[in-house]
Amino acid sequence: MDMTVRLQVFEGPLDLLLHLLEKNKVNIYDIPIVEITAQYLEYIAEMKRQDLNVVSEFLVMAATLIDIKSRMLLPAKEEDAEEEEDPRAELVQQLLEYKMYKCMAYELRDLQIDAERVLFKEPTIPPEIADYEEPVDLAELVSDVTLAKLNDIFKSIMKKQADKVDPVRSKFGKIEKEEVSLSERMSYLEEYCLTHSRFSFRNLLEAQTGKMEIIVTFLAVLELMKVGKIFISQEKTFDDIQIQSRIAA
Amino acid sequence: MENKNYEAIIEAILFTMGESVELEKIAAAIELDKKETKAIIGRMMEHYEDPAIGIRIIELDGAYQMCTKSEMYEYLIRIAKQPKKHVLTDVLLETLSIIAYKQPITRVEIEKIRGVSCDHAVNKLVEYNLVCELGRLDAPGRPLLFGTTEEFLRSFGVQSIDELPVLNPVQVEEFKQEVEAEINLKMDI
Amino acid sequence: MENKNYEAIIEAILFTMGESVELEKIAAAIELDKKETKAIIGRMMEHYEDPAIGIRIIELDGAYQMCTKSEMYEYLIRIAKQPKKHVLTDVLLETLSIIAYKQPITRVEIEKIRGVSCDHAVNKLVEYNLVCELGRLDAPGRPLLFGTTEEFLRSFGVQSIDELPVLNPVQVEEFKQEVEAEINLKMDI
Repeated sequence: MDMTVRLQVFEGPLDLLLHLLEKNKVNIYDIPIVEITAQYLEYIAEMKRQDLNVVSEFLVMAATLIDIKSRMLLPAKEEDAEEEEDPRAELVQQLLEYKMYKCMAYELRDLQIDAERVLFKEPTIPPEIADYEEPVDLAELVSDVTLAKLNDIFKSIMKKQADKVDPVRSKFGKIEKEEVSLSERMSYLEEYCLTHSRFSFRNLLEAQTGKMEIIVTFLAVLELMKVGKIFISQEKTFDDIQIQSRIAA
Repeated sequence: MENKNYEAIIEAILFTMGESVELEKIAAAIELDKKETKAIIGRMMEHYEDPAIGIRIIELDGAYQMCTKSEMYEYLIRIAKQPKKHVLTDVLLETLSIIAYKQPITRVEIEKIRGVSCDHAVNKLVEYNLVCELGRLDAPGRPLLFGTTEEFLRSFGVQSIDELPVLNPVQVEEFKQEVEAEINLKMDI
Repeated sequence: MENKNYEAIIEAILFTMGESVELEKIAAAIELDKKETKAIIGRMMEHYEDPAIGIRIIELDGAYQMCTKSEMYEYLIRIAKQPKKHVLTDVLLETLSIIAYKQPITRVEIEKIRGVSCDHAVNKLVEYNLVCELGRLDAPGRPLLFGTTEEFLRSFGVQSIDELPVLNPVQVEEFKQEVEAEINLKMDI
């Protein structure tokens, strides 16, 4: 699908936006926000099908566009229409700045092409001179750096590390395809209920192999309870929970 | 010792070292002050522009380096090997141009301009020695500050970052006027 | 093209090659025959004897090489002798502290902690003999492991790395967080 190829060209939301403006041959200062928003959303809807990770960066811009669109659709009050800033102003500024650097990037590329035609020379230091080596004076180099300072530096780096890491989210690991689905678990439980009119919640969980299975099974129990397909009871706090099937065999 | 021989010494130094040599070091070697040394090198640079000479001296942020003239390239490449160069993708170039014009700059500021995260690009540029850390910003989290290197100047053939092509002053002005006319916007670029 | 520009090309070739280049190759590059080329180089050699020029061309067995005149040696030594400005920058200090406390450690691990390439910093620290290679990690790619040197201990006045100011508070905190996170995940039904 040619969409795939085209989508990968965009370096980011601003890049995509600039592309849309150029494609529509519209002025950057007078963005037809309604059309552009629609087109932008179309693109990211297509993207979503490809790679959710990439899309996240584009979604913020989508929200901004929609916000601008809604603000522009609102009728401006007569009296303050003059002073009121165009809702697009900030976006225009951002687009302009981005476009400027994109433009400078091309200039840099030209400079680089010229500069590549210049060759340098490896040092050819005669051995008599090369053999002479000024030793690094470590005492002077280290001079006022103390161990305590080194320790402080290390601590602040490690602290920065810890700050960076969201203690909860960092443990989530990669988002993987859910291996046990809730609906799957539910139908499994329903089937089980057909043959077992009463069973232990603890035994049920113990029969599960992984953490994910336990969690999903637990959710399935809650769900079936809600729809009234099972009934649960517990004698005392911390006692085993008994599950009763309400599904007729 | 007359001036002429200073030139010979500087020539020998720049030739031998191959790499860039700071003005300070050259001045110390020839036992002249920096100003005098700079003047001599300036004269040499002019003299080297003679088309009968195939090499030239370039200035890089207060250091000097000898290199071939670009007109010689087509002949040179028949014998000499082109040093391995890094291919700069659009992302890398965009990031590099932001760093070049806005240095010192943090990752977050770059991301704000590009609208996308830039970790990978910045790391690659550091790896290619086009960008380096300039220290940390005195702000919460003490983020790293980045700037361009001497290798950047060399690779793009500019003497110093002040010599980078100007951010199209004409265009900026045009933009501003248009905008002011159209939506009464205050531009701050 | 007149003679003069042949000289410029030959100059650029000999300069950038640094080593000796065979007459044949030079002739091929400038598209002249060997005899003519040799004549041009001969004239250049003469011209280079001018004391205002610091380099010369020497002939070695049918090949030519550009080199500095020996009269220039004393100045070259002065350049070499000039103590390089060695400074432990923030980047170096941060990298050093990570290596000191986390040794043996690979480049990749250092980069992970600092969030930016560290090749340059590690190389500098190795050059300063504060850090050395400790071998290779038994992992894919067999990356180099780095640690601090005896010089490091001497410079900081400690007997062994065990004497480094305790990092336990930091580590303990790390472990605590890990354990807590672990516990939070345990299902407690």
